[in-house]
Amino acid sequence: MSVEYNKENPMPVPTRYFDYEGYWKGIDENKLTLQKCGDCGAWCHQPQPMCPDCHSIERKWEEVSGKGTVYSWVTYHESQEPSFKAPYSVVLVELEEGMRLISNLVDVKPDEIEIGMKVEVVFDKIMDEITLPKFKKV
Amino acid sequence: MFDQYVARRYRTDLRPDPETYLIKDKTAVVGVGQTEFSKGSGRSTVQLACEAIKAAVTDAGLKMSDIDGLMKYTQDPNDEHTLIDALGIENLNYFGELNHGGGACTPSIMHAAVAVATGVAKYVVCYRSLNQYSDMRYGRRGMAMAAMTKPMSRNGNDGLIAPYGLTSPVSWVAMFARRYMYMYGATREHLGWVSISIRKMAQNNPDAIFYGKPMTMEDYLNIRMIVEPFCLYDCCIDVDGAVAIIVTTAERAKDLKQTPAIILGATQATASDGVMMTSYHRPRIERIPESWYAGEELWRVTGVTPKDIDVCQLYDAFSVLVPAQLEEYGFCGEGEGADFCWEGKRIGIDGELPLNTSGSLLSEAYIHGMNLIVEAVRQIRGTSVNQVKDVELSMSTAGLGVPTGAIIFRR
Amino acid sequence: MTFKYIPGIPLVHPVVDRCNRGFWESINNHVLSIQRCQTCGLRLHPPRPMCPRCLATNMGWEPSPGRGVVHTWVNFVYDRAGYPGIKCPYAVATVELDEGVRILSNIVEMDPADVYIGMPVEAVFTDVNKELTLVHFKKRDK
Amino acid sequence: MDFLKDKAAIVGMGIYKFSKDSDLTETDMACRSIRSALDDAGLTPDGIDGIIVYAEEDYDDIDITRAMGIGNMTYYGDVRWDGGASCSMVLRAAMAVASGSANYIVVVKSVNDASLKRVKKDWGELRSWPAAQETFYNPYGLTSDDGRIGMNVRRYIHEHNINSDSFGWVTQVLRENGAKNPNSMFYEKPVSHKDYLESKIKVEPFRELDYSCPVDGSIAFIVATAEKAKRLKRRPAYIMAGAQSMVKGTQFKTSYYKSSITDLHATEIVAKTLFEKSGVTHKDIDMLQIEDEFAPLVPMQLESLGFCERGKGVDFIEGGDRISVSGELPVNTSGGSIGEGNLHGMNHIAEAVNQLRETSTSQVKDVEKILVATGVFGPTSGLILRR
Repeated sequence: MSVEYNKENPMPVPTRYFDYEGYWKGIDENKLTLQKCGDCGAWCHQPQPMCPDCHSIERKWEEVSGKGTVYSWVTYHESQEPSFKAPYSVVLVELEEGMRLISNLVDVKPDEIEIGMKVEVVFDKIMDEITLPKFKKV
Repeated sequence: MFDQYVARRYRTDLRPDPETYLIKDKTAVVGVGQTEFSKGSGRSTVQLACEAIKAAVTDAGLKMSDIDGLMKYTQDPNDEHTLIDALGIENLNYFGELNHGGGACTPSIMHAAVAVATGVAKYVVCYRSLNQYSDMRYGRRGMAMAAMTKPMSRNGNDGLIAPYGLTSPVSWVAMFARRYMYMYGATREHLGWVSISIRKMAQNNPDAIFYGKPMTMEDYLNIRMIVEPFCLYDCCIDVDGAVAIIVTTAERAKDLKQTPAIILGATQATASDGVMMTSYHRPRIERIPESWYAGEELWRVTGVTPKDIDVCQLYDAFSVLVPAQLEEYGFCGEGEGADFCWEGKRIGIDGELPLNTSGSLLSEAYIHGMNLIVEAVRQIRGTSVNQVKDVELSMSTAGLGVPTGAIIFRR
Repeated sequence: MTFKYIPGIPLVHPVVDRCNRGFWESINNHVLSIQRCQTCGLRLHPPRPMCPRCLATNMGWEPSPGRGVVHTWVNFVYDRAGYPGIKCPYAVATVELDEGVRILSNIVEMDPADVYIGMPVEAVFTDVNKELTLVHFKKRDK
Repeated sequence: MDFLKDKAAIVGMGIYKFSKDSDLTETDMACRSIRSALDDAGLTPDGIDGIIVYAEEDYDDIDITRAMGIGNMTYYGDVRWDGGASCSMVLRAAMAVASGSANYIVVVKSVNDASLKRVKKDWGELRSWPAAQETFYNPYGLTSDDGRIGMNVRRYIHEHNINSDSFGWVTQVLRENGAKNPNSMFYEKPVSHKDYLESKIKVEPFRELDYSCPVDGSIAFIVATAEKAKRLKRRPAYIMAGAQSMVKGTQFKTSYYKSSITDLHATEIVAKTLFEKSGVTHKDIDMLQIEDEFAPLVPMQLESLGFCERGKGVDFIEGGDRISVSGELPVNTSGGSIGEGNLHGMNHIAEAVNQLRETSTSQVKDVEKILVATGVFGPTSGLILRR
């Protein structure tokens, strides 16, 4: 694992709230589902209540391939939050479909990370009620 | 002897020359939009804001890409990033905030007008979106509970108020109301007539929460007390909903779809020794010096007088604020406001000063005052459900007990 | 009908900062103190960091006998509008002290419905819990 | 011609000294810096009829006016977004006086960034906007500004094949400037490029000496019309142009969703607007006071502001000569956020005023026009000030 937690400290809890509910519902089923406009079909991440292209409020959630590349990354050598053990890395992944999302890598050491590295999604159940989509090297 | 610091007085010699007052006749409201007002919207406040803005853009006959400015309430949690990302607006040349809750409503139109008049932006949207009923409810017990774990305010002043249980806006204004009623002999019936007259207006407005629910004096006097001297019907209604208003120059307004509501004047005002809704330390707390000053400035820069106003929307989060503003804005003399509203004739649709013609905050919806401005604009367009005849000047005021403001539209 | 706290529900605790510390420390010792500018002598409440009359920042504290009259008041009758930690009905009032400043507090030891504007009152101190002491006011004879 | 050009000026300035622990509330420091600014301009609270404050401090505008006995005001408002706000605040004041809404406007920012005891975060669901967006960052440990901006800087290093050691030249120059400035947290404490290379890595790609220095302090300005400015006692700093920008796809410091995450798109727009509205060109600008929350932001802005080509920012700062006080384009002559202290860009504006008044501790000769830009990766704002 690339990120280890001090679970006795409070962990950030995902916000399941109106516009984000669909995203986390997909994660519950171990699916990476992102928002797509119900009218014009444009992808959108992060979720928005209105389509920026056609201003429709129809939304649907569609599973994506989960494949992508590392677009950028940082490594925390000093932890800023007690719940995360340093060092750990955070990556920005660009999916095949073109959207980007922030995540962690699993089973990759910080000094092995490279921009352009091919990755795919895995689901990490970090606590009873929290599963996070993370990425592993392919 | 009241050895309090003496408030600095209004001095016209210190004011900018009205000749330099830029926004007069040069700016206008060209689009208004709103969502439904409900007890439970079932969607996020971002979505409500987007829907209202989209409606306003459509109303004006603009494209979303024309918008390059947003004017936000500090209390509105929907930030500009989130909105422009959802609305697909490429860039904002102007963004800013206004504090003090409902005190921000007409001032946000004024700031937007300044932005377009000075050429900083072309089309500025002012908005307010809230799930006041279903989520963050100001008057509700939950807010007081939340305050137990977190300090209500960022500074030390609230610590001098909150531990005594004075934790809700209704009680902050009730303090004022008690003093007002004591000084001028106003009774509960006087306040009742304010609520009844405004409720009557809502009977023609299908958007109003109290549409189809008229009220008699008996209803008013028998409803439960909340914080004495206020009963339930003295208080505005918490709802979910959003309102958006678009401001541009009068020049651009000519080419747009709607009859523009030209801004004749808009002012903002604070007064000495103000504290957010609890300015109890002034020499006279039964007066509202912010509203008085906003009025003085408004009459000065526009050159009109209270007599010239054809229809007015007074911020009525609580009934007592209507007579208080009638006095401060000079529609009647000191202490005469309550009598002005008696039986509702003078403030009715055919009265000398038709007030709050949509049902306003007491009977339509509490969108922090933004819905009052929409109604003021409709009166200029001639599209109100309680249309006053031949409206030339339509006025609206902002939340008071806090820094406030007022605006006059003309045809 | 006298003023009562409901056990188990904590009160809103004041945010004590450098500006109002003198007030709260003094209340803890059962003394009501009013801020006073040491340069021009202006008395101020609520506390402020700077004197609005002379812009000096050397503010001091002066004990007050705590006598005054009710300037305005409200009665929390509907329990859902009140603070959950205080039993409804309860009265909140601003008291105009003899020194010429107003202070906000509860009126205790009487039926809240009987409070009236101009009622003479005097300060009493209530140790709410280990951490919090508040100044309250009760009716006094003229 | 642009309506606002040269219509308003900064006529007074007050600084409450920077420290690691002010032992004062933010309100208190704000009042003290305003008092100095009034003295500086030769005004009293009686004349003030407007105020612009920062939206996220522990005071409201009326807390300040109450404390200072300022009476009726006719223009006031808030601006949010850290550094992105500072130039916006001055712009908004200029709009107010130019539109006849008020005479003398106070612009103030006061922070206890260094001493503030941060409340331990309660990581419950953040159900209010925009905090809800944090749901996409916090669970992965991306909880701080350095990590969030580091993500963009890493990509910048990658796209232009940069040796990140070069960023050290920024730190060296800014600390050199700060070492001459008695208000600086690093007065008489310069560092060398070698010190930079030896400083430890905190959040990769940032070294410790890439960071700006959080402080307690406050800065206030008084803005009035150019006409009134002429009658006051200090040499006015005229506002030739002001600009704000917030672009799609850039959240606050987490700008990951645009086609390029290394373009400072908002900075580009601010620069374009500033040059258009002021009518000046890059050549006319004598120095820059620009955002430096982290050292790499300096070369990135040099590019986006148009002072060098894309990807050539690092060449510009190499060796530090060209951006030093004696260089062709001096940058952050008070030390800026890295060399003086991070007052969110307010100190950058203050230094511009000092340079125009010829009262800087790193005075450059014959300064006529200065470009100030604050905020990156999110809301951005800028000013061109002239003598």
